[in-house]
Amino acid sequence: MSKQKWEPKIVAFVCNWCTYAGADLAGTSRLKYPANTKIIRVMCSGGIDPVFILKAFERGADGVLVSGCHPNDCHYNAGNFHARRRWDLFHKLLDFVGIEKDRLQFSWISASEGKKFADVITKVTKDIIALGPFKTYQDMNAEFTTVFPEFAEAGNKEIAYEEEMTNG
Amino acid sequence: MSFKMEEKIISKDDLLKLCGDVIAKGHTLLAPGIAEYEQVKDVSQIRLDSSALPTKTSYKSYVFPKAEPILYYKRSKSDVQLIDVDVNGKKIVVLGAKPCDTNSINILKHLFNWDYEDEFFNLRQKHFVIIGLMCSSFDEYCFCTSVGSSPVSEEGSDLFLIPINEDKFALRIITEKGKEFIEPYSEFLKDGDEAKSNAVLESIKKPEVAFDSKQVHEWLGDNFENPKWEGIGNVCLSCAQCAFVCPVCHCFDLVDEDYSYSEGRRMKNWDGCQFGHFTLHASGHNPRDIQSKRYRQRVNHKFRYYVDKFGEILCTGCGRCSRGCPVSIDIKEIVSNCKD
Amino acid sequence: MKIGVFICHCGENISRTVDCPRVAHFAEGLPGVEYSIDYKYMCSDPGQKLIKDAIREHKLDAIVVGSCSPNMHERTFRNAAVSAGINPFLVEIANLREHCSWVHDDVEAATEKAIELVRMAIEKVKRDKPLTKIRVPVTKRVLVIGGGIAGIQAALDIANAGYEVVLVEREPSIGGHMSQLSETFPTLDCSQCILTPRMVEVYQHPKIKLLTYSEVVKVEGFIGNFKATIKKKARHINEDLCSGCGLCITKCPTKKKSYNSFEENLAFRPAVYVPFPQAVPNIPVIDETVCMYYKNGKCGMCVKVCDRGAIDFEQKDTMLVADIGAIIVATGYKLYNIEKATPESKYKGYGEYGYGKYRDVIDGLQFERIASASGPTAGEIKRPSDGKEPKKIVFIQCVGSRDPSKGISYCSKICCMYTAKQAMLYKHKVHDGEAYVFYMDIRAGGKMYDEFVRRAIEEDHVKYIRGRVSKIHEENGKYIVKGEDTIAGMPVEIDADMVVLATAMIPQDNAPKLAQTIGIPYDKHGFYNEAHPKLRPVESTTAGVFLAGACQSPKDIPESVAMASATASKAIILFASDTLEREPVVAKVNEDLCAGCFYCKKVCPFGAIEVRDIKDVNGIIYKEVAYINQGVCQGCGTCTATCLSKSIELAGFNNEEIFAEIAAL
Amino acid sequence: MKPLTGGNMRFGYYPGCSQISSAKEYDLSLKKVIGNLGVSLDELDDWSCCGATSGHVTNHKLANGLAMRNIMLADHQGLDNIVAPCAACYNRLILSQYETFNHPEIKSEIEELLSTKFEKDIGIFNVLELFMKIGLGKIVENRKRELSNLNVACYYGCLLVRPADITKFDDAEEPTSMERIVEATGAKTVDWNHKVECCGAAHSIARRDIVVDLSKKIIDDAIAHGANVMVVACPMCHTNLDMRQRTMKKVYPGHKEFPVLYLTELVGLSLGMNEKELGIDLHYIDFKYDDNIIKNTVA
Amino acid sequence: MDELRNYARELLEKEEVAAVIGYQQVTEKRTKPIVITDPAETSRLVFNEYCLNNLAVYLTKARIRSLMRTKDKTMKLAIVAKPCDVHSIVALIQENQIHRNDVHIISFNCHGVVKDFGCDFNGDNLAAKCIKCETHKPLYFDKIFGEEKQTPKAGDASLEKINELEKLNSKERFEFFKSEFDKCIKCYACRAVCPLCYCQRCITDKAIPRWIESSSHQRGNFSWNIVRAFHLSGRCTGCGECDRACPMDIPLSLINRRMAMEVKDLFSFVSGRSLETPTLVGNFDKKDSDEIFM
Repeated sequence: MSKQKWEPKIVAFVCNWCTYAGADLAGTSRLKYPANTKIIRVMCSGGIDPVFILKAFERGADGVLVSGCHPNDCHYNAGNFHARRRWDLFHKLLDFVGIEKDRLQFSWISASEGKKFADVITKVTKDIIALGPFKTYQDMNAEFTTVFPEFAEAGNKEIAYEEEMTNG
Repeated sequence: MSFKMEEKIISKDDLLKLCGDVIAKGHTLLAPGIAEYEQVKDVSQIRLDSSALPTKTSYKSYVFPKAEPILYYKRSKSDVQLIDVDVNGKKIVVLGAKPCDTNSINILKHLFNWDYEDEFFNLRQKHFVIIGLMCSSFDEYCFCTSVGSSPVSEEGSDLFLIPINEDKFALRIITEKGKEFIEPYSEFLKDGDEAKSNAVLESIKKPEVAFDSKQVHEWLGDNFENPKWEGIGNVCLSCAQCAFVCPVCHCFDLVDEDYSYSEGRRMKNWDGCQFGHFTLHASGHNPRDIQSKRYRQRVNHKFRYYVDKFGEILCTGCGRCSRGCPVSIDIKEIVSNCKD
Repeated sequence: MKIGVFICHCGENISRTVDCPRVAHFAEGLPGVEYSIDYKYMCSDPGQKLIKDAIREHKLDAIVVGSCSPNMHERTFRNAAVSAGINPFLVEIANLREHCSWVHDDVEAATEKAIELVRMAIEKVKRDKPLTKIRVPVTKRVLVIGGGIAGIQAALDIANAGYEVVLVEREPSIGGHMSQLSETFPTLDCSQCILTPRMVEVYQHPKIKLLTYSEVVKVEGFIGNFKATIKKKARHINEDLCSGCGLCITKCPTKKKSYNSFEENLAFRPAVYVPFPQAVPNIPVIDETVCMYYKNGKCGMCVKVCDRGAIDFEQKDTMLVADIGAIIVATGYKLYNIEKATPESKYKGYGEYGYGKYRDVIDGLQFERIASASGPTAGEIKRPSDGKEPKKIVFIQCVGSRDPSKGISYCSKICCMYTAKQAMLYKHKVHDGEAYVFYMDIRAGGKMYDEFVRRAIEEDHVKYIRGRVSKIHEENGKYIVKGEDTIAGMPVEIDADMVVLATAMIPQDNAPKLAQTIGIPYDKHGFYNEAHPKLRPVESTTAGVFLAGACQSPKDIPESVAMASATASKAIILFASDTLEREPVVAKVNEDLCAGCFYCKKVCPFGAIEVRDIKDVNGIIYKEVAYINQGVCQGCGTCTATCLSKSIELAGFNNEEIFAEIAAL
Repeated sequence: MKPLTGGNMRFGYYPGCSQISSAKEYDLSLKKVIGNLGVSLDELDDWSCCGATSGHVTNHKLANGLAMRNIMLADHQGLDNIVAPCAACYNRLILSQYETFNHPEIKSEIEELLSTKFEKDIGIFNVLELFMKIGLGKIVENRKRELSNLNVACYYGCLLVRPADITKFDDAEEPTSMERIVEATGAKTVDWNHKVECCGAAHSIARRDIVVDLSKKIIDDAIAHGANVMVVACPMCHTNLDMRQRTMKKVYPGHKEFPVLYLTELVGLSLGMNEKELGIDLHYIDFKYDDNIIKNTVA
Repeated sequence: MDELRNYARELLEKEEVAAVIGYQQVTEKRTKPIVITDPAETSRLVFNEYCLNNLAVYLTKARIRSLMRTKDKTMKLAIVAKPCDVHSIVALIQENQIHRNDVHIISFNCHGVVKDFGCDFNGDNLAAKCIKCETHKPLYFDKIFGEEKQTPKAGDASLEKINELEKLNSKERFEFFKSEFDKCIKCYACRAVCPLCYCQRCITDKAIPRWIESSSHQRGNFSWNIVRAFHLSGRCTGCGECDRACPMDIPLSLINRRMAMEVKDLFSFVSGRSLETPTLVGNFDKKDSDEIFM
């Protein structure tokens, strides 16, 4: 596999009513932002499970954004308030176990904040590029290295192969 | 095996030099640490203490890892491609293995070669060299003598150490593999006196025999439905601590683990029979639905089924499961009660 | 499973930056994809036909359309799929336009991203389950909360269409703020003259059940099937017996113990009172806090004079429960308290204006009462402190509103108009008086509105000064108003006899509490949020709850009435069919695995989660599990993320589907 | 601003230039009174100008840099807060800190300038806040005499409670905290109109005519509302209201001398200290607390 | 001791409770749990400094719960609980796992327990949870025994460790936890002993979708331990049983404690201290911090 310039992989979990619509507005306004972020739509920021974030890291994400409606603007009244408490705790937990704070970011973006969406994506992308690839997490694929190095090699071979496919 | 045992003497310093060489050659050297058999990076780490109690875990995971991939797969539009895992065995030397651990691989060997030869296990096992060390102490959980072993058992060791004095060990070469291993170091060895070291072995205080394994075997056969089993599980919390620290428990689970939407691998992971969903069927039915049935299974598997199938008790009497049990369940006590 | 992938060029909107044929080609090579194609306009008739034909020809089970945002054409493609025999929920949209082609310039990067978005949609659609819409019955009765002009209008419209209405008013009489006004802009009609007939109509309408002096305390259920609990506060007057003669009021000896809130505290009222003479219903209320009987068990003058025996000191609050199909919230507004701020107050007050300290500094509603013919001064303009006629009066606009430093950024909208009206009324009544208005801008959008303001300036010679007032202080009975004339560029000082502050409209104090009771969102000020600012202005985001009048944002009377009629028609549309259809995006509990911790119940914003008992063979409860009422659930999924044992799944967005999307990144 | 943790009664002290010159008596009385209430002030080591000169209108960077240098010192000297008795110093310090923490570009500019990193938010208190933190109960407890024959006009001036969004302390237009402190001494306060009006401080030197007019209005309003003494908490205000009365007498014949005290001096009087101890004798307008009417309180 | 035994026997004899969950002595310095339904067995009950187990875990076990149900009614369970174990019971009541009326709490004035069986009871061997304990008298109980006694003084090593970790940078902390979690063998003893891990099916046992990789490799171990810690955030009452149960000596309660500190700091909430305070999870305050949100 020819070594290309590394591009961060970022996932955004966004709520259907505010941030997804805000992203739509960024589109209709033809605002430009980096193409690294892929959106996964859920109904409400209250419905995003922290395990989704761990999964995303496991699947090679270098950064994650979680975004929903502003407090008091939740389409479901209170989903984002529950989310806020949850994310505050989860963020602190990840920080304590040594995951850099900027790997997981949060925002409130309303349906009318297309500009903010573009700005946030640009900022997150910039932050993640500054942090570099999330090797500390991705390297955990290379388990058993201590006793059985052969597994690590085999495992990495497969991962390299996957990247090739992604790059078309 | 018709190998004839040889009795040698090695000084502690020379033994450590030998160890240094093993490490220098890039082999893995394991020695009992505080909680587990640790990989020795520096010989100063080594404590050859025959009076230490068994470590919290055995070295089982070096021959039967807690999780290992057994194949890789890749889905394409219409089929699935399988890719083998390439296992290259690496020499592993265990120094100072407890007599209650030394035989564990021999016991496990039956299971991994019964209907299907487990290449992963066999390859690693082939590269294992076990240097046993006589054991000079025991606590209330030890019961090696009840399962046909003893603190001075050489069974399973390739080489066996008996401390003669502060800085000398008698070294017994038990197997061909052991001889092959020690040959390059013959300069360290002097001839030993078997009678003298036998005297040391005999002087060791050994745990009292708590039960007769033959009687237990028999009782288990007749008492599957015995009301004694009921309530045994009341306090058990259904973790697998006992199975995972056991040197001979070997249940495993096969799990497909996806890397991505199209690729992944199949993993062989440890499993434990005390987990509530261990025998849960796809239908939702679980034949061992309550803890007492699970505990009955554990005892039967160890002291009856395995014996019936392979002629060996699936237990080395190390007492690790009891020592570590968060609710202090003592297998010795339960098995001792397996009588009318 | 056979999946079809359809990549739309959207003319050039997508294909300009996304290599659509390459995306389609890539998709074709993915596991499970049977058919993949790109086309110029997927949403056009030929495009839809292409999808339908492909579904039939290739016997597809599910489709992915790479196109514009699902908010645009998800419905279109779902309908196309349905007509070709696929469940509409086995259609996934990859948003290649708004989220990709329009926001990226680089063709390579955009195409890569498009490929990944399509791949994620394919992985999701593989796990999608066919869903069917949910049908629920409708109770054809409306609860109108608030009996001001908006509530009155909505109630009458609905009742006249033949449906039942329960109208709940917190005060002893309906009428709201409109009944306090003297005259209305821009026509200067007498407010009460146009309002009172409508109030009576409500009272007499056979389809309207009027509950005054009552509050909604609990709302359960969901669109078409609400259950409302209403607390009817004790009037201590038997409504069936009272004839409204008013003798108890005239004879009550406790005349000056409490301020008359209808008169904006400019007068007193007796312990037994009707808020105002035209009150509907014309039945008094006994104020327990001041009535002598409740103090010392003595007096009882009202009992002696009432020949119908309608006084009932023992009367208790009662609870009524009503089945309701739709709710119209018309709770109106209050005025910003412009007194000096206290640590508890939400907004900063105007200590510099001295409201609450100087008796002749009053707010807009107080002036309405002073100018009203039925008010405390019988319509004569007198200042509260000494009853003298003010010869110089200053009106200050935008007190509180448009002032983010005090906490309110919005324009209160009606103040320009009512200030002009009040200044005009003053000039009509005090011919030799001088009226000044300090303003920031004049916002007089509306039919005949600007003409009205011009009239105040040009015909009635009200002096408009553009600028803010910095300070008011009293000197020898005069109020020194210090301000700035920004047009002249000079400081101004006016020694006024009276100052009227056009204070901002803000939501009622308990607006957030009521919103929580009903389950509707509100903004940071407490105004209720509409579902969409442009296209759904009278609906709340909670299905079946509609918003009328100033509870949504500041409004004048015609706007409130228009909004009320709009909510009425929304309710009537809802009642046009006997059952309701709703999206099946709802959560469901796996009862076997539910651990019964009920965190889901705590987080559910809609109260959709109930406790269900699981019993053993002997009928003894051995487990409590959560049960989600599919009719109430709105599908936010907060419960699914909160559930520790992951025993709840949200249909259409279940965890397996989301994990598949993550895996496809 | 960070709330202080209970029991921590250690305050950093930033005197500022006036305290060691024109307002010596303010410094003197502050230290005496605070010490009497059992609280110590740790004077910043090597403090410098706060930037409240013409600096802050001509050079933003300079003004912020000067103020932040003192805040940096506080941080380095392990202080959590600074008491700045001069309203102008208070305003500069609190404003610069606000700007630094709320504008990343200013922050990096100032950090570069001072070669430091700002992380800790230092609490900036004026004298009113200081008394509030100490607790009015302390004054009441330690009161040696009740100044009940004084009718005090509390004058805040322009900077003590402004800008409200940043000081987050009391109402900017209708403050009352000084009244509460004064009432704790047993004195009465008057309700008057000019408590936050401008005294003309900015023109103190260049346009004395403006100062005299403005200060005269303030004093007259206080007298009209029945005050017999005025209390201030800013050296600038004091200069204009006390010293300028000499010019006032010339411009407005018939102007009667009206005593103006520092808040700390008033509190000191109630704690039983005499005029000399508190430096009241240094004022231009004499003030002598009339011993004949002193009522000894519980003590 | 006799008081306790007599009391328990009476409870059983009068059929006020279906069973008594308590401690029995195994060796001089070791006890183990016992579930008593036969009044005669109450003579085995003990309470001393070696009663390490948090018996609240049994309140949710199906086998024990089945003892409560007779043919026609539901009976109570009696439980011997240290004041700290009462916190767990409070949390369980708040999470609807048992009703207050269904549990009969027999508690003690507690002055601490040893850190491990076999140790002598003194300051050096005090269990970590006892070092920081503030509840020597139970907050809720139906019966209380024992005199109030002084708890030995001891240094708080786990707090020191937390402080030490906080000083490290992200990378170093990650390495620390990675190597600690690497030891994990997924025996789930931590889950089994935790009174608040009562789910019938833990999410780590769910295969579709696979929430947490069941393999005990670094990544699977990491996500298991993170999710475990997160699910206990704001719920963990700090009984420290996970630490004690872990055969690999992973300092599990370190994260739990750190999160509890965080929770206290952010939301002024401590789990299991009051039946009236709303739980942290499942509730919110509009004034919760917005700090992390852009």
